Order: sequence, then structure tokens, then C-alpha cells
Amino acid sequence: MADQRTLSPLDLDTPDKTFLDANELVINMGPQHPATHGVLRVILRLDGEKVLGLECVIGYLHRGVEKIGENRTYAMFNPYVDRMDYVAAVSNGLGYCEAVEKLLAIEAPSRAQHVRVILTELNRIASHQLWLGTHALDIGAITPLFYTFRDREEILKIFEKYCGARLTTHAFRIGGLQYETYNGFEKEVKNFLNFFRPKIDEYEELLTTNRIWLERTKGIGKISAEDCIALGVTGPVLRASGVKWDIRKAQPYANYKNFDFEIPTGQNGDTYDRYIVRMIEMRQAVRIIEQAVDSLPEGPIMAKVPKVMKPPVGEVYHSIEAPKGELGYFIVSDGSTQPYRVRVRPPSFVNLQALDTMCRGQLVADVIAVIGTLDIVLGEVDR
Amino acid sequence: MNAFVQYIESYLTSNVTPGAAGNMFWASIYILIVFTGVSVGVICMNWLERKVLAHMQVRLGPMRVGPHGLLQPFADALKLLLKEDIIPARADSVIFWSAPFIVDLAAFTVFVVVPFGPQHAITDMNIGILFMLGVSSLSVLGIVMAGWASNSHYPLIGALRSSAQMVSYEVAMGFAVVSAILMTSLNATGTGTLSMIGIVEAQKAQAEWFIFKFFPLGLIAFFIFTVAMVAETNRAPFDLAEAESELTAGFHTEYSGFRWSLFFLAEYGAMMAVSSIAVTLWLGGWLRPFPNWLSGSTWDSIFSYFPGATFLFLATLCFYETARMPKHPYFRIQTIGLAVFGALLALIGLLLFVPAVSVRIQDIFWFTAKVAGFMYLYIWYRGTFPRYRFDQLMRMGWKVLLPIGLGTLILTAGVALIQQNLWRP
Amino acid sequence: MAPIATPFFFYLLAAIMLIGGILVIMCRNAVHSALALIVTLLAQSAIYLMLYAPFVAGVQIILYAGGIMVLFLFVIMLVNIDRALKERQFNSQWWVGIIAATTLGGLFIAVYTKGKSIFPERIASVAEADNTQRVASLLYGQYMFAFEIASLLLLVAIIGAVVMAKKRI
Amino acid sequence: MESMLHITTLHYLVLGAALFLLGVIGVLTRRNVVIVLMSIELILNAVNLNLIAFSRMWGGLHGQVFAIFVITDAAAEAAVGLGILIAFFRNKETVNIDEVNLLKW
Repeated sequence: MADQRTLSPLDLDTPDKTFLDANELVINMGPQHPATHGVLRVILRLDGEKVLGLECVIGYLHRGVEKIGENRTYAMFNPYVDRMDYVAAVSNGLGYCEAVEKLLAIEAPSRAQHVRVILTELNRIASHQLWLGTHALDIGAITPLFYTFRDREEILKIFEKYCGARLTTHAFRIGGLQYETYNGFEKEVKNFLNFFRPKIDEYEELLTTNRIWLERTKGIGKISAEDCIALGVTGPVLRASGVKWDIRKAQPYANYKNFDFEIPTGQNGDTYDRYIVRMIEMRQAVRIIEQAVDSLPEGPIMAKVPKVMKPPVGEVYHSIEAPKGELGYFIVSDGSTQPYRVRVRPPSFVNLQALDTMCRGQLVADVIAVIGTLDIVLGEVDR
Repeated sequence: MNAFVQYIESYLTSNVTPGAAGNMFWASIYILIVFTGVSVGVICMNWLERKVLAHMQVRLGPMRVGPHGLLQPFADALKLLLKEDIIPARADSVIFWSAPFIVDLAAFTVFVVVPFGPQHAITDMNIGILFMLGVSSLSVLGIVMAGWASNSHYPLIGALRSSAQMVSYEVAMGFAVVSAILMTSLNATGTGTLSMIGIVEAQKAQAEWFIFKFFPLGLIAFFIFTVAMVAETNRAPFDLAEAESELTAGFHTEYSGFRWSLFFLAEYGAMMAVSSIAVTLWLGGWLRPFPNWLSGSTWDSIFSYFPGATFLFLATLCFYETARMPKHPYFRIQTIGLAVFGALLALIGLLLFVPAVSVRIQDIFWFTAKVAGFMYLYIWYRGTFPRYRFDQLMRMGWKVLLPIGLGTLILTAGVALIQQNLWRP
Repeated sequence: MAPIATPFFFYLLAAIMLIGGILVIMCRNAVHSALALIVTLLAQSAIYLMLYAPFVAGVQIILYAGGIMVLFLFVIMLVNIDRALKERQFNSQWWVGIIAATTLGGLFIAVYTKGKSIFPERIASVAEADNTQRVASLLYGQYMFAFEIASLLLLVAIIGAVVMAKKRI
Repeated sequence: MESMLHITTLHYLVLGAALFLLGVIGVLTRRNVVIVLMSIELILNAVNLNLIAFSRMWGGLHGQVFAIFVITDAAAEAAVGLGILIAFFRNKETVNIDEVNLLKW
């Protein structure tokens, strides 16, 4: 298996024979399978239990979000993006709002930017918590799921108090925020940070040095930095392979250049490194939120935005670092109230393409671990 | 009639098991008691596993059916019995039908030789431990049959996995068991035994539980056995046969209702069976803790209060929870139920303080308590560990446990030989 | 401790064994055959218990029913093809086999009826309690060499089986 | 009738002989290799039964020791036989014994 990328695609037409004679066996995992995180269907070609290759069949959750975008005004489309990556809805909203702001050439006021950073980073923690719980559940540890959900609840409470929704928040508006922070917002966020810091240690205690966890994750689903770049993989998966690429640092948006934080990277690009990277990212997110809350400026929360948004003819690409990787919006305006085309670059979709590379030569049980470690959300993959 | 009464009474004076005494009447009574006891144990485990696991995972677990979900197992059983019993169209119906019974048979027959006390076993076979290992290995057949008869991919893979796992861990388990059996021969008489009661008697005679014998050899053998027994019963972290995230439910994917509940019963029965092997071989069976450190009649009488005290403690817990129940009239029946349950426990506890009762019961109490400790371990494992991958599991069985077990056996034999020939004139 | 109802259990177990044996050779489906064989083996181990051979009975359950038959079931499942069920089950020379077996059976009957006196009515008194110890001392004493050879045989069998079953060596 | 109710060594021998015959018939007539192997197990068990019965008759334990050796042998035979079967099945995709007519393929 010299160059994995040049391997021929799966030949799914040859029928599978009996168990034994057969050197190859094609099995179908999903779309209804407990470990595929939704309605992902993976067709595996196996030699015994070894994976020779696999193909993802997606689209079971396709809702035509991009097409909907062409038939809604800029402001009306904003809630739809929350439904793509529903576990990180705030990040999706941030990306869209900033993209449209770029198109309109306006800038949200500094206070709004701060609140945006706070909420987005909280959402990053929530997303990583959900990833950790389900990933550990896939590998068989059932307890972390409940710990992470218990703590994620606190974040969702803050969201709910701020904008009335827990999951699909629609927290931001084009040009800033609609709602001023509620009374005691800073205090509650700080309380949460103090509550949450020991909890990360708690998660790590259960898993980081657990022998079985190490055996199940070390060296599993390896992907090299070159492969990552070639496949366009971003986010923690890319960073775990050793590439220090984080849009918050590389092309700072919102207020990120004002905050001091580090980008964790791994060396091996295996499941364990991705786990460690995400754990450190949670800690860094705590750091960012702390700084943002401490330096939360007073002032307006909404920039001057025309009642009817008619961006000038043109196109814009804006990407942010969503919890799962680079989330980009490409918006083409024809000068009307509705975008001519909205194209989303979802991190889950792009990262999912690395599944084949990561799984070849591994065992079936590892495929489940790798799907977990990619941290995909099918709502975002299929849009 | 008189002869019959005499027949019944004749056993009461003997101090062997009813099977060994050849008393059919008492043997059947014992069979009834033991199998009812095991079934009740399974029911308790069902509730305990949910509750303990829930509390480990910051949840409450069942709370609605009965006070603190105490009636949940019964509700579950009722649900399972009322469920439609589906046999897949292309399944091999005879085998599909009989597989759960075979698994159950294997799990329950084992209890024939489990020694709850010097007289409290259905029978005492002179190949007791061999019988236990042999019969419990028969459950593999039921699992393979279930997986094959379902005529479906996931159950078949699950069955192949679990039977491969059970067969290979049996080997390591066997070595651990043999090293414990070897220790039984270090008596004054110099003959070892395979009888379950004989093994405990040997520990009593040597005034030492085998887990501490030839420290750390006994401990290592015990450790190997405890790991192997978890694998043997297909429980976490070795539950890949029924790994939800990979194979949905393993060999019993296609089963539903009553037949599924039989598998459930067998799984928990087997857990108790292997735990009782471990307790018998290494933890001194029915012997109370610390027989040699805290010996003497004073300590004996102190320890004889333990069974009653345990039940009283449980009763106190119940009463405490009763006091904490919400005062809303809606909860009245539940509160009363919990209070009655607590009163029942207290009554049993007080009954156990009667010397005549406690003398007869405390063997059974200590044995059950030790087995219960193992049951808690099973739940704890499940709450803590991720799942092994199949090749890792096999590697651990064959390349780690087996060599260590073999080494322990050889070392134990060597040490025993040296002790018998050199140190003892 | 006298055995209870020996004739009853003997005939019961013998009936189970023979029915099981007949099913083994008559069943169309190999899995059914294997299960019938398991029943036969278990009944046989009970017969061993009646013959005061508890250790062999235990070994029979562990090794045969729990080990060898699982291996059989494994292989049957691996090579399970529906085609085998639809084919002719008996080979073309089946009548030769039947005749040969009948002749052999006649021979057995002749031997057992003519030579009834060879088998004395005696039943030696055997101490059941230390059966295992005595078997062990024979195995590791008088039959030491045979025991070692048996272990060598097993080793060879392991290697042989692995070599045979491996796809690529 | 008395002889029926008094179980002697001969009863066990007859049972063993019957099993042996069943095994022989199975070996000689069946086509499925797996069932042929199982018939061989039947034959071995019949032999074991005889050994144990004689051991009971004479009071010695040599018969039991031999039975253990036979079981060992059966295990080895089963392992190798099934290994050959798998190799055969992989190459010819059949389990019929009358198609095993080549020494080499």
C-alpha cells in the first residue's frame, strides 16, 4: 500500500461470496447504525475484519440549505445556517453574519464582537463535549457521555438565557447582535468557567491514561499532514497531524487577534492525538472566554445596517474556525435583496472525505472509532 | 406417613449436602431454593445495575415504577413476557427456539455444586470445579446456535466473536483454577480435591484464603481468573460480542420478548456462577473474613452479628429515603411501599440476630456477600472502561494471561514442592 | 451411597445416545447433526458418571462438548453453503456401506452372544472419591511417556491446523 | 427380564457397539465431510465407552487413562481434519467427500 491515494475506487459490483473462500466481503454500515452519528451509510470492503476500502454514501439528510438561501433575503437566511451543524449553531451563525457584513462592508461594534467571541467559544466547548461523549460511547465507555452532557447543559442554559433557544440559537444578526446581554451574563459565564475547568480534568481522568482507551486510539486512523492538506481536511484533525493552521490565528476574524491563546498540535495524526488536541482546545477556549469576559467593553451592539439589505454586486468568501474545522461561506450578490448563490464549505463534509484514507488497513472496529474522531455532523455533511 | 417424616428428618441430623446424603426430598427443596434464589438475584442485579450505573453517570436511573424504581425489574419482566415473540422468517426455527434454553440450562445447572455453606449446596460432586467449568462452557453452544439460527449477519459475527472469546479465555481461566486446586493439596492429608466444598474446607484447614497463599502467586491467579471471567461472561470491557456501536446487539439481535429475557437471565446467572467459582477458589467461600487474624470465639460471635446488622443498615437506608420522599399526596403509595420494604428488611435483620437462625444463615450470608462484591465490580467495570478491540482482546488472552497463568502454575507447584519437602519435616 | 434407579437411567441415556447417533448420520443440515452429536456426548458423559469415571465425564464435557464441538460448529458455519443442503446427502455406494456395517453388526452380535462368558458378572469395587488422584498418578506415572507423546501430538496438530487453514503462509 | 434390569458390562458393550455401527454407517455413506468427521467422533466415543466399561469391570483405571488419550487424539484429529476441510473448501467450494479425488490441485 505504497500510496493510498492512488488506490482504485471500490468495485461494488462483484457479489460477495460466502464467508470463507471469499477474500473480500462487502458490508453495509448504516444508514441506520448506532455508530454512524446520524444517517451516514458506509460501504465497507473487508478482508476478514481488515478494511480494504470504504465509500461513504451521503445525502440522507439533504435539505437543500444552499438552494433555500437563494430564495430568502439575507436576514431571513440567517436562522437556516443554524440547522446545518446543529451542535455548533452559534459558529455557523457567526460565519454567515460576518460573510454578509463583509459583503455589505460594515463592521459589528466591538462589544458585539466580544459577545460573539464568548458565545462562539462556549459553543466550541459544547461541540467538543458532545464529540467527546459520543466518541467515547462508540469506543465503549458509556460514562463520559453523561458527564459531558451534564456540563454541556450549563452552556445551553447560558444560550437559552441569552437568546431563548438552546440548540439552534440564531444568536447573531447581520451587523451585530439583536439582544443586549442579560443581567449577570458575565458572572454566569465566569461561574461556568470555574465550574468547567475541573470538569475537563474529570474527563481526562477517565480516558487520557486509560489503557484500553490508549490501545483503542493510539495509532488508529492515522493521517499524514500531506494527506490532510491534499484532502482539504481542516480543524482539529489537521492540527493533530502537526499542521499549525487555525483561522483564528491565520486570518483573524471577529476579535480574535486581541486574545491570547495557543493552537495545540499533535505529531502522529492518530485518534489519540486528535483527542488530546480537542481536549486542549477546550482549555484554550476557556482561556479566550475568560479574557473576553474580562475585557467586555461597553457600547452599542448593532452597527448601522440598512433596513433592506441590498449588497452591491459582487462575491465574498469568508471562513471561520468552527469547532470542526474551516467553515466557509461563499456568497454571490446580484444586488438584489436575495443572494444569487450561497455556497457553504462545511468542515464535516470535507473531513469525511478523509475517512477512506484513515481507515484503509485498519479493522472494522476502528472505522467506528475513526468516524467518531472525525466529529462529523450529518446535518452539515448533507446540508 | 411416619416413614416419610422420618425420611425428611433423617437429613437434619446429617452434616453433608442433601445430594451427598442421597435425600431426594431435601435435594429438591434445595434445588427450588437455589434456583429461586438465583432468579431473585438476577432481578436484584437488574435493578442494582441500573441504579448503580445511573448514579455513576450522574443520573437517577429508574424512579417511577415503585419507590426508587424497586418494581422496575418486575415491570420489565412483564413487558418482556407480553411482547410478541418474533422468529425471523428464514431462521432455523428449532435451533432458534432452543438456543436460549441451552444457554439458560448451562448457566443454571452450574449452581448444583455451588457451596453456599458446608451443608448448603444441592450436592457435592468430587469433580465439582470440573463440572462447573465444563457446564458453563456449554453456554458457548447456545450462543453459537442463536447466532447461526438467526440467519443474519450481525448475530453470526457476534456469535463467532463471543464463542472465540469464550473458548480462548477458558484456557487462561483453566490455568488459574488449576493453580488454586494445587493449593488444596497442601493439607496435612496431602491430597487435593476438586470438590467445591472440599476446596473451601482446605482453605479453612490451612487457615488462609488462597488469594493470600504464596503471596503474590495466589493473587496473580485470582487476578487472571477475574479478568478471564469477565471475558467469559461477555461483559464490559470485553463485551464486543454485543458491542452496540458495532454489532447492534450481537448474537441476540434477532431475539425479542420472552426469549430475549432468557438470554438476559442466562447472562446474569453466568456472572453469578463464575463469581461463585472465584469466591470458592480464592476468597474462602462461606468462611467469614479474616479467619486467622481475628480468630477466637469472641470474634466469631462479633462476626455473627454482621448479617443482621447489614439488613438493619439497609432498612435504615430505606427509612431515611422514606423520610426524604416528597410529601405530596401523589407519592403516598410509593412512600408507604418504601416504608413497608424497609420494615421487611428490618424484620429480616432482626430475625438474623436470633442465634439459632444466624448460625445457620451466616455461611450463606458471607458467600452471597462476596458474590455481591463481584457483581458490583461487574457494574463498575461497565461504567468505567471503554471496549477492547477484538484482536486486542485475543492478544491479551493468548499472549498475556495465558503465559502469566502458566508461569503462576509452575511457580505455585514449585513453591508447594519446596514447602512440602524442605520446610516441613 | 448406592446409585439409584440404575437401569432406568441406563436405558434413558442409552436411548438418548442412540437417537442422537442416528440423527447425526441422518440429518440433512450439518448444524443439526452437530447438535445431535452434542446431545449424544452429554448423555455419554452421564453414562461415564454411572460407570464411576467422574473425571473422564468432566473431561468429556469440557473437551468434547465445550471444545471440539464448538470447533465443528465454527467450521460448519464458515463453510455453510445452501447448495450442500439441496444436494444428494448419501454417496452412490451407500448400499455397500450399509452391507459392511450390517456384517460388522452381525459380528458384534455373534461375539457378544457366544462370548457372554468372557465378560464376567463381576463389578470391581471402585473408590469414586479419589478417582481424579488415581487417574492423575497413572497419567503422570506409568503413562508419562504416552502423556508426553500426546502433548507432542497436540502441538503437531496445532501447527498442522494453522498451516492448513491459513490462506497465505 | 431380570437380565434387562441388572445392568452389566455387556449392556455397555452393546451400547458401544451400536454407536460404533452408527459411526461406521455415517462414515461410509455420508457425502458431507463435516458429518463424516462427526461420525468418526461417534466411533471414537464408542471406543471410549468400551474402555470405561472394561475399566469398571476390572477395577483398574487404565481404561480411563486410555479414554483420556483417545479424547486428546480426537481433539487433534478434529483440528487437523477441519483444517484440511477449510483448505479444501477454499479451493473447491464444496464439502462433498466424493469430490476429494485429487491429491493435488
